[in-house]
Amino acid sequence: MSAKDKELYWKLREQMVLMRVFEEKAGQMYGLRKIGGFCHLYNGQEAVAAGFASAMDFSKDYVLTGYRDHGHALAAGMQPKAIMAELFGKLTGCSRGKGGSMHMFDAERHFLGGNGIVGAQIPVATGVAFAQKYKKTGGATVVYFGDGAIHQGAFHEALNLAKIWSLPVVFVCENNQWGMGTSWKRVSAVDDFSLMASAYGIRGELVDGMHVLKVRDAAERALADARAGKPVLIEARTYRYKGHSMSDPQKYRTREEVEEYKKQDPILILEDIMKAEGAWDEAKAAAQDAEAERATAESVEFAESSPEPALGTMYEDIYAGEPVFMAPSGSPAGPYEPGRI
Amino acid sequence: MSAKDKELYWKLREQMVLMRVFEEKAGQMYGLRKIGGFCHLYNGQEAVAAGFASAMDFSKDYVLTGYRDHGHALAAGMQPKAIMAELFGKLTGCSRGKGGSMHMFDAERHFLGGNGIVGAQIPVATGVAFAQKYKKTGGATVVYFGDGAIHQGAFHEALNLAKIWSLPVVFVCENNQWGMGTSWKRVSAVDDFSLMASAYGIRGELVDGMHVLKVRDAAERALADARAGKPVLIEARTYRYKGHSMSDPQKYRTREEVEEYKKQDPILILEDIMKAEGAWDEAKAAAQDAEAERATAESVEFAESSPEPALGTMYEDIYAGEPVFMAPSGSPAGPYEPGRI
Amino acid sequence: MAQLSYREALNRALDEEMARDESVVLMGEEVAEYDGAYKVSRGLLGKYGPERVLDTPITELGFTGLGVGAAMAGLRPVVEWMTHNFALLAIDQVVNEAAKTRHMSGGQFSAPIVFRGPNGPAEYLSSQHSQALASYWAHVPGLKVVAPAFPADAYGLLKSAIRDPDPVVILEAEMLYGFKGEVPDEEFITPIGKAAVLREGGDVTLVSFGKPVHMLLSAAEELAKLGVAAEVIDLRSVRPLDEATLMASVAKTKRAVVVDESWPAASVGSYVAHRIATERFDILDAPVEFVSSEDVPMPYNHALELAVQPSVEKIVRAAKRALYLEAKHG
Amino acid sequence: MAQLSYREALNRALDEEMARDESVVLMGEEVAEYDGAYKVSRGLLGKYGPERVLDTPITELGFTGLGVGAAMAGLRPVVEWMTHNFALLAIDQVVNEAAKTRHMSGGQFSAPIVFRGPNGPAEYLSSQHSQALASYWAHVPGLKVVAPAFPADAYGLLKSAIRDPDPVVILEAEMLYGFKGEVPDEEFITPIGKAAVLREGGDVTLVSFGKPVHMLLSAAEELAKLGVAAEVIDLRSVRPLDEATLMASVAKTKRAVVVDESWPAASVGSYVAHRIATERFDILDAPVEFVSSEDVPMPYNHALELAVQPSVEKIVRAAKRALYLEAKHG
Ligand SMILES: Cc1ncc(C[n+]2csc(CCOP(=O)(O)OP(=O)(O)O)c2C)c(N)n1
Ligand SMILES: Cc1ncc(C[n+]2csc(CCOP(=O)(O)OP(=O)(O)O)c2C)c(N)n1
Ligand SMILES: [Mg+2]
Ligand SMILES: [Mg+2]
Repeated sequence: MSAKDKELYWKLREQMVLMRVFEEKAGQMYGLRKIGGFCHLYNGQEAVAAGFASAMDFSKDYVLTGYRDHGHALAAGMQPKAIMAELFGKLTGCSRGKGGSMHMFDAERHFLGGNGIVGAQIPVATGVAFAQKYKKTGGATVVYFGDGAIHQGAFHEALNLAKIWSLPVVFVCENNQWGMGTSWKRVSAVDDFSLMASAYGIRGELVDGMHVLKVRDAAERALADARAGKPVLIEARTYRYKGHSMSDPQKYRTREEVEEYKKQDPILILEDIMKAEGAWDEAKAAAQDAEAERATAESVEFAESSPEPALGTMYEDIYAGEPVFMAPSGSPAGPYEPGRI
Repeated sequence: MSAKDKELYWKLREQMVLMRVFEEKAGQMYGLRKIGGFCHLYNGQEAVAAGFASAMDFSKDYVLTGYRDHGHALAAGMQPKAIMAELFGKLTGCSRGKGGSMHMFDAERHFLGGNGIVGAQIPVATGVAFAQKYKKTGGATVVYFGDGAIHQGAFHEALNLAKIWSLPVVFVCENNQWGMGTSWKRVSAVDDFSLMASAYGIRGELVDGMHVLKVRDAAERALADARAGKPVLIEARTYRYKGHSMSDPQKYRTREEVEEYKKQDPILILEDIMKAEGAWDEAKAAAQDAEAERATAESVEFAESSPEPALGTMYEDIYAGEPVFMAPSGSPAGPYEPGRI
Repeated sequence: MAQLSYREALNRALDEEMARDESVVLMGEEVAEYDGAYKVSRGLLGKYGPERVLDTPITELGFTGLGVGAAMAGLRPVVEWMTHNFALLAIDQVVNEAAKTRHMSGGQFSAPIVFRGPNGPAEYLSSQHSQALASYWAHVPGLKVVAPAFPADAYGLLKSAIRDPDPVVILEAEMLYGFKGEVPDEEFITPIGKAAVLREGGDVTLVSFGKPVHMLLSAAEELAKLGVAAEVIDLRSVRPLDEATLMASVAKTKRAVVVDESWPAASVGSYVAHRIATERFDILDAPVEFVSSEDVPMPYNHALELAVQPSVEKIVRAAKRALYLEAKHG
Repeated sequence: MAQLSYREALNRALDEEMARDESVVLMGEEVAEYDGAYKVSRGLLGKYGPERVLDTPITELGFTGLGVGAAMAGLRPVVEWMTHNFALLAIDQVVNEAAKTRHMSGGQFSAPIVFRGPNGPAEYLSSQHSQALASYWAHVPGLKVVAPAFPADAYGLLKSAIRDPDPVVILEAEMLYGFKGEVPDEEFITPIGKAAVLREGGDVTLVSFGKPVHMLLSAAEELAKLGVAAEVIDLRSVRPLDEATLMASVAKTKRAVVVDESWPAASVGSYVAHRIATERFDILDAPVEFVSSEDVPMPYNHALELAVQPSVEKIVRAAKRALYLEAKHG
């Protein structure tokens, strides 16, 4: 195998390990009440984010996803520090403590969120692709959504728009087989989402979402199509290890089911391939693991020591320039002044 | 041919002729300003409403459509008088002058409207089918919508629901090839809507919507499937002769295009078949035509001579029992009384 | 008399109404096998089966519209929105269909349906998940809108709503689901459109609906320590509005503080404040005070999100302003 | 100075802004080949081509969301809703995306987009097509909301909206599209958030926005015949609200009539009435009068639909009540 392939393998492993370690830590921090609210972990699905990210060109491509966004944010190259600080609600968080777990953003890394409304990111992403085409940037947009989200009307409307306007967008349904406590099979008319592409005259592809190299291949094909003005629908069949969010007791599935899927863990699958292809290096793997642990620990330290936002920041990041709020307010941050517009 | 077939042919012709004559008259009345607002005529599409209605059992089946609803209302057996009076905004109208052209309703004839929001009737109809199944009535629901409406998210959500819950509903896309001034081809990802059925694991069928017998056959098949819990998507390819509504100058298409379609007029097609099959009777046809004219003229007379609703009726038909309005009002109908709840 | 949580009270109402009337069905995301995202429907699937308790796909517009159609055809659907935030996707079916069905059909059809779910901020959820959307429903003729603050009202109003011949929207509060209170053992219903006077007092009227009602009670306690007797009114129903009870109170106290956890503009709270100012113009001793949430999207940071919302402290200060015990923006 | 119709003024603004800034695109149902359902975009397709003037499928949620994404990625989309009634299908993308993008991203992204189209009743359209939905937008922080009543403001506010770095909703009025008025030939913009005093007077302040502003002017004429000098304020912008201008007027007149063609509860009008009652409590000589549409879905019958809406007669009577020239509900 080529040095380039080898490098790719290690890069993919590095990303997936970082996601895994980061999410485990986020879960711990949630347990310690450093993080609150809904916190949706990505464990088990790492191959999807890593595989796609490896095929993207973040100088011109964009990515959007739902609320299960930590992994995608890391894959886009966002700093663990900025993500963890956001989870802690700190001013140094990527969204200044305004967004929390569901709303990671990074303008520089072309990461457009983080969205809490199931399916809402699909039309928004289609609009990003519209702008890319309009401005002839050569870029494409990748948008992730779940097996639950695919039933939303937003999906249907966006795919039709993408096709008739030949937009450079790749629609990726991360079918982790559960939408909260609902098995995808109970609420889906079809048992292969990639078949839905035919309703929009576009190409559909089902890919093994636990196999990062297969994901990467599919991503490369899809991105090439998208850049040529041919939107694509990918179903990445995967699995989520953790509860839907931190507060999910998971009574709807058996421990055995989860354990079964963990045997096809995306990191293990990649490691097996690396071993089989002679690309494995125990020490290098250990170093990667240690680096992931270090970066994650550093992110916690950073988040911990970062300042809380002042109360007055509640009025920031809403309007550009002079704020234009409606009376009354009379908050601790300072009373509303009639005429302050 | 059997006497029963003959009878059917005449019945179908009777309905289509009545629709045609009624709509021509509605157009005239609009010109005379007896009718206002949006008035969407059905001319050219009569075979769809007539063909389906002939296959339905209105003792247990239901029908819903959009704002282009006069033809469907007549096909369901609604009285021309009640429809025309509604168009005139009179108290004797089927909706007491509240609804107008877009909102015909008839509880007895199982006609659930008449809907002005493009696509909104699709989930509503799916709910009617839900109730039919729940109550084991053996009935099915037929819902019509246009080539424009099919792109709405409501379509997507409803079809998935209908399939997963095995609801007795027939989705009929009346593709009259124009959504206002937009050719369906410009805004549709596919060139055969019946293909979209596969995204919902249901049967799809494209039928010649100008051929009432073919429509009837498709309707019988679809209703049989629906009654067995298998929803169906039908595309009825048809054509609208008039403008989108009365105020449409129709600059988007040529006169020749319209004339071309008029050569395949649904009434003419049926008449040709009747003639070929020896079911034709000139005198009977003339009598049918005359009866349609008479019923329509009567409907105008009825509408004309019917009373205007009193201003106080504005407060009726909103809540059951005692009205519960929010202050202030102070209208000519009588002032709002605080505490009147 | 049993102590029930708000959640249990809603559950009991659903259970009783489903037992009473076969035409009542419950549908929404996660309501069946998962027992509801907030466990309001616990046990109902087991009791009434999958024909009557239905997990929907994530299709707010679709299943809301489906509920409307089922109601038109004779059922009594209860549609659970996982939260009101997501109901923005379904608002067309509520405003343009459910609320207008009776009207557009000249009284021939109706849509006796209940839309319910948590409304308003919970905790640490940022701006898309923390909106108090009462005004979107209260604005619309054809709907009724209730907002129980106590388990007994949650029970009684949900039962009323299910039996109501018109569409009813229920605003529940996630933060109240665990709140316990007395609920009589015998069956009862709470009429829609009647406010409750929770505490009598002659100095100032405190009025709200839903979760902030509990702040009113605490504020009244605080005010009592200052020698101020506050009357506390829980509107319970925001459409229709029980103006009779409200105006009678202000006739007595001559001062009012209206609290609404939504944004200030075009809100239920500002409407109520306007109505009081109009109907009690002649006797008001001070401007009607209005405490709303700040006019900002909800931040995730917890200190910020608390500061954004009405609080006991803000209500007390508003009451003191109304009593001229504190400077205008003290 | 040219006499332009409201429609032509909007068209000129679109045209100039598209010429000025390549990132401005226009999309919506029928905006291109059909020149717009109400002909506001007449000629723009020919001038700017199908890349910049786009006919969308009937997918309000989809193309509104697409516009938001395009705005986040650097364009300046103008999204036309054929009417605001249909925007109920898209409200999630406005409230949960456009209005919150800047906030949720901690200021990193913004959505400089314009949503526009006719709002409020036209004629003979029944209840789904005749709703005045200003309050749904005015409620929401993160948005700006304007409602021009005259061609010059339609022009100036649309230009401002397109250049604004935040999402702006424009409430146009179908019944005004043909209304002609003077529009200066030289380019100008009308700032968002500034009311206009259309007529000065010391006896009573009449205030509204959008179409009913014309009724205020007629009412002021009627009142003048009775010797009453009415001051007429056109808010122009309902979010933000120019409280300075409004309160200065009421400080002078001590009486106010607020008019809003929407339903009364949780409306912009009731909010404005509340604000006046609060800020001018000390000097108001009469309760703030509020004339809204009736609290009913719009009927099709024309006599009924006219009776449902505010009218010059109702406004005059309200002003007379405020001046104690007429009994309370005379
Ligand atoms: C419009 C909307 N409806 C409901 C919810 C509540 N909700 C959050 S996540 C979720 C399940 C989504 O499942 P899926 O799309 O499969 O994504 P996954 O969580 O598996 O990544 C639901 C119902 C929401 N956030 N937005
Ligand atoms: C949600 C919504 N969007 C837009 C409109 C305006 N409108 C009315 S009819 C129509 C075209 C519909 O075309 P199609 O579905 O093909 O039906 P047809 O008129 O051809 O019968 C449009 C855009 C509407 N009434 N509702
Ligand atoms: Mg999932
Ligand atoms: Mg059509």
